[in-house]
Amino acid sequence: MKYFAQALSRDFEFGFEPRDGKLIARSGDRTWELDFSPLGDGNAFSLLIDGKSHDLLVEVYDGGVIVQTRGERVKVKVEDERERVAHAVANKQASGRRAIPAVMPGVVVDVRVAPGDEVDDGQTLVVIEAMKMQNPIVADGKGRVRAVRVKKGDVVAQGAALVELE
Amino acid sequence: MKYFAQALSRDFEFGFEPRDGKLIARSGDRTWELDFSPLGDGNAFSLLIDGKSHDLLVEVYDGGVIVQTRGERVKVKVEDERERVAHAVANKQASGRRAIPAVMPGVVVDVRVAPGDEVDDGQTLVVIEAMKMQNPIVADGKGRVRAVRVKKGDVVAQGAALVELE
Amino acid sequence: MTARQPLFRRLLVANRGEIALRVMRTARELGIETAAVYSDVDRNALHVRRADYAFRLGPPSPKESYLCIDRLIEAAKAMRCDAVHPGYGFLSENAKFAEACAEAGLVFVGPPPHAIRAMGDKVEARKIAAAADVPLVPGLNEDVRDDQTMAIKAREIGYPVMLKAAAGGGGKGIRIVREERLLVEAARLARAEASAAFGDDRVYLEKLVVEPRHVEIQVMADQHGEVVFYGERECSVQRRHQKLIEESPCVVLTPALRQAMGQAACRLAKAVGYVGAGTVEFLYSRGQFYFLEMNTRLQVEHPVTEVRFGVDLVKEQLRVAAGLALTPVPEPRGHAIEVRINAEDPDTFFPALGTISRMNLPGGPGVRMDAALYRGLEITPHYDSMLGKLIVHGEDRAHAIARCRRALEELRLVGITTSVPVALRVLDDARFVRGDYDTGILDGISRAPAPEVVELAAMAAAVAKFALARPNTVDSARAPATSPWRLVERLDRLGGRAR
Amino acid sequence: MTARQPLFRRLLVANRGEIALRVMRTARELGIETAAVYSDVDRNALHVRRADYAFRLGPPSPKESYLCIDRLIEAAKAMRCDAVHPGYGFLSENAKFAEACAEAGLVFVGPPPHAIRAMGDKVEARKIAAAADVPLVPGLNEDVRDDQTMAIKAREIGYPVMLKAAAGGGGKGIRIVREERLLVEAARLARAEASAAFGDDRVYLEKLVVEPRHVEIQVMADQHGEVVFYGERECSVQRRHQKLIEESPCVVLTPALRQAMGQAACRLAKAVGYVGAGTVEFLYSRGQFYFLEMNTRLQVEHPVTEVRFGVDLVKEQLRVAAGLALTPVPEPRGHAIEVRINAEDPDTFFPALGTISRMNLPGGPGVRMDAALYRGLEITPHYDSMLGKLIVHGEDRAHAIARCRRALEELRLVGITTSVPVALRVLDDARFVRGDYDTGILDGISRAPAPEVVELAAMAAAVAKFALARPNTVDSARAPATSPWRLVERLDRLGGRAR
Repeated sequence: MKYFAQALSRDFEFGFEPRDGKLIARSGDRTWELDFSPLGDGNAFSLLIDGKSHDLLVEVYDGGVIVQTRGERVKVKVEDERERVAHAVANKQASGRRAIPAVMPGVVVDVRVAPGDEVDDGQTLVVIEAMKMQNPIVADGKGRVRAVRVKKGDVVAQGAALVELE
Repeated sequence: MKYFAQALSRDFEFGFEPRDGKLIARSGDRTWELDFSPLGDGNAFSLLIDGKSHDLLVEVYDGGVIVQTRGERVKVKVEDERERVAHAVANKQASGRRAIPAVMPGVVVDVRVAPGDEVDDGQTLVVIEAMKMQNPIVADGKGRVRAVRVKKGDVVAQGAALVELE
Repeated sequence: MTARQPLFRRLLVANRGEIALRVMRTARELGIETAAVYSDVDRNALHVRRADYAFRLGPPSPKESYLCIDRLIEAAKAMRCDAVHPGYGFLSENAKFAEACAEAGLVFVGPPPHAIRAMGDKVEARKIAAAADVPLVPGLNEDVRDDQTMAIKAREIGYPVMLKAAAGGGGKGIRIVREERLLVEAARLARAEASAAFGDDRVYLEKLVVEPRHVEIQVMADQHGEVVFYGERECSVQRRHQKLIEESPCVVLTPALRQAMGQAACRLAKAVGYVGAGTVEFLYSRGQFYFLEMNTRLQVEHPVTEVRFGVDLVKEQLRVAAGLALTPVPEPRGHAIEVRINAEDPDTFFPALGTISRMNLPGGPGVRMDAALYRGLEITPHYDSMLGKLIVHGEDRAHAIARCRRALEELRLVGITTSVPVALRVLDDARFVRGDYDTGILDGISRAPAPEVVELAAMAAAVAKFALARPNTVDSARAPATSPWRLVERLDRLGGRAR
Repeated sequence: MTARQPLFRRLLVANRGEIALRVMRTARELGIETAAVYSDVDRNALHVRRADYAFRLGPPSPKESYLCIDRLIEAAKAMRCDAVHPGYGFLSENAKFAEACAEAGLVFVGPPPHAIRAMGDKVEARKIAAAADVPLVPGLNEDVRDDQTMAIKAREIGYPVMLKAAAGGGGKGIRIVREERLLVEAARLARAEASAAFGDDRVYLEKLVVEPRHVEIQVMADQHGEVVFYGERECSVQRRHQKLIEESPCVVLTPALRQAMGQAACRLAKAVGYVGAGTVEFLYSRGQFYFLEMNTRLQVEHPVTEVRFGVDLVKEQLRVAAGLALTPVPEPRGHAIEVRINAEDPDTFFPALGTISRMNLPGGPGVRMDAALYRGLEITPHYDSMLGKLIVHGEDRAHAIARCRRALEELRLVGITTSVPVALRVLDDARFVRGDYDTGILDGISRAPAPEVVELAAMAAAVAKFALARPNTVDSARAPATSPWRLVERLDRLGGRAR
């Protein structure tokens, strides 16, 4: 079975195969010998790739995993062949609208638009306060406000839809 | 319900009672106001006793809990009223024999006695090696060897019965 | 030396997080009992658990807890304290709090109220600095509330200009304006932030110095009129006007310039009748330095000075507060660097929330970690995003940089996004390594990991998904007692499969 | 300074645990790649995870892993290393290993084989020391295998006597004999331990010096015939002849005595053509000092010297191994104390096993932690019981003691019994605080916690049982995401109840 990973807009494809007590990884015409050793309750593991040692930490987040190594932190979406097929079908139903999400969690301190408003690229839609900093959330392009999902005083999670544009 | 605790051969008795959102502890004619706050997966908690702060770690071991605070580590046996009655009944069935336990985990490197041997107080029965140190396990008094439970090369856990004396 | 008779009997630490813990560490070493305060979300915080006494202030909102003067005085009285250390942030630069402590018979470990007030008002501070012959950045010494007048004044000073909160500090409430059309909105946001953070919406205008380096002098003054300085710290690596990396010494300072800045800082401290630890911040640009502001408290980055001089500044603060004379300033040794560990997205610098589910803190030679982290700690939006500080000490700057890199690579926090990747990229940056940088350095730093790191992460995620779904392909004898297979379920849930 | 061209390309660290990690930290700071080796139980150890490369040696048994010269040379070749650091213990004082490295074209970071051999044989070492005018303890310069002859010789020297492994070091294989009737059994055990630990069962007899203090000199020699010393370390707090607490400077040493001991140590190093880091151990008693042995490796307690002198001894080792000249010895500053954290029962000193389920390591000013601990680490009986070391640096001895106490109180390890309580009681002991102690100090230290601590523990256990069984009596809003109620089940199981 093949595994597909996507990280920072790059696509990767890997195959894995146990052989003589070792694990062989393959990507295109490259191969590696792996030694995978989990520890803790599954959020850490040691991976030797051709004898090179990597200490890895893994967190599951909405839609993928976050991999940490030597101070770097990379979000990866990973799926196997079967899942890829299933996801492709689901994605066909995606609509044309777009939601402007909260790029950080915080408290809504100002809502500057109402349904029906025409907005410009970069126009402030909502202001969120987090850790004493006020952060304007702006339109990602020209458009019309279809719906406003929050009101002043709301506490919003990261990624929560604030305003729908069309 | 009363709680009985035994630590380093001292006996303690406590009663607890929630009152006005606080927890009152009582022992004899002394009382304290407690604020108990667990964290982690139950192996740590913060306890305020009349406003005095204690950071406590708890491990369950065979027959009790180990409480850690500010570098000290105390083994405590704790039971409530109902358990105390149940244990008292069970203890009536205790036998007269005694087992000499491994005071540390390790590998048995020598067995010096056989069933039927008469032994003196302090006589070496078994030698256990752990972390490169050889440690003689000695008789706790005069007696006769009833059974030898280990042989050379065995790995033994702490507290495991090595030799039975009578 | 541990005094036989402690300097104080019991110290209220009117703060939270790493600084509360750091102050308590010194107090404990001096035989002074420690008293903590906490808001409801901080009930299990390390500063509470490591204190001798603890007192609940109220709900998480700072106004109802760590900013509530009445509750803090009540806490000090209930716990029978005789002194109060304010830490940094919160009420540390609030003259009313210092006064309230004095009225309650508590020794406030900080400068007298009039010095806090004078330096806390940025307009007033500039006047005093000018009178004390401390060089200033060209700017406007008053708040202008009329939009049109402000626009005219800004044009006079010349763009780019900065808007700064009069009551501000620590970079909060600062906005840069590069064009006139953005001035009004920026002023509005700056006032709103200033109002929220300090309860005072006055802002003032200042010229933006080009290629500025942020260099500050650590001063310490006793109650007998003596003032000394502990060299400088360079704090030019900043994002969103918040410092990220600090170092000492500053590579571009000549001994003569260092002496001139130090003496200017001491003149200012004397001019306001200063007592205790304070920091005089300067902008340095092309051989010139300009007074920025004076922070009338212990600074976040004070450990940089501590490791280099072999001194405990909190201990000095407590000694001075108890009326003792200053101790002599030791000779500095080697080079020190501090990296702030912030809970924030390393790309956008937005604050991040989360719960720490696993952590490994760095150790070994020349490494100090000041943090109040523990497994299970939840990072909430109520307070500052700084989780802690890594401080390293090396024989020279190159050694300190290498050591800092090594230690940062050792630091692991699962469950929270941090600024560590950015700090690592700064330490690798050629300009930083040369020492040839200014406060704009972060603009040119890559926000993305190296390509090979991305490939490694992709392979790691894929092999984890593969191997954890097939426990028998990895040596199960090695698996620890706590099962790692919980991840399988979570990974599978992502994949839409149910088992 | 970080050399542009690293001293070596890739360093094999032929060890495990905290010392392997500590060596790698310096290597990384010097731009040298690191290569780890591991036995099966150490697959997930930090020294493996933090290395650049890793190689499996074999099963847990030391003979099949960390003591197996052939496998180590194979590892060095497979990972294409150009140098080998042996750490301490294992093969660090094995001349054959040093020779095998040289034959394989690897630089051995340690002294030449002839120096290891000469100092490793305690009988030979005493001869060389005597010739170099280094004072000796009265004793027997040869191994005696005949029980009767040994008894006669012991009577000549006078009881109490010590039996020491000729190939020993680090206190292993040492037995004190106070009466003749115990001599034969003690010799048998000593030979068995010596054989198991060093593969050499020779033991020799020595007079036991009264009220002895263990004081040692850190030397460093380069390949150009220069030898320097970095002051002394006092290591008199010992249990089972294993050091527990070390400090520097030694309170009873006068400058003249320090100089005399340092020069004696340097003479010995020169006499054997020494290269690299070494420690000359002395017994000090009432103004006199006697040569004990020379350890031809980095010592466990080397950080005590490092923090006081502001030096990295592993860096010096690597520089010297690369052929560079010694760097000047800096002036020492303040006072340093190290506490070893051993997995052992604080009452009986027997080794303990377990799995670390929660940990908090100390931090803040003047604190260094050298350990390779992580949550989930299993302590097995295969290797040494030392888990790590806490090192503190203070302005003077009283400050260092207070800081050490503070830091030890911060250290929390759940799942393993440690020697920490004993160390805390030593730090509180009046004789230790006065500096008036000898190697017998632990005999007089209480093994039991204070009565109020016992009562606190009893109440804590009781309230935990009460409150955790009644989740509604504690504020559930505060409870963290991971449920604490698992403990309830375990506590209830103890009580015999099932839910």
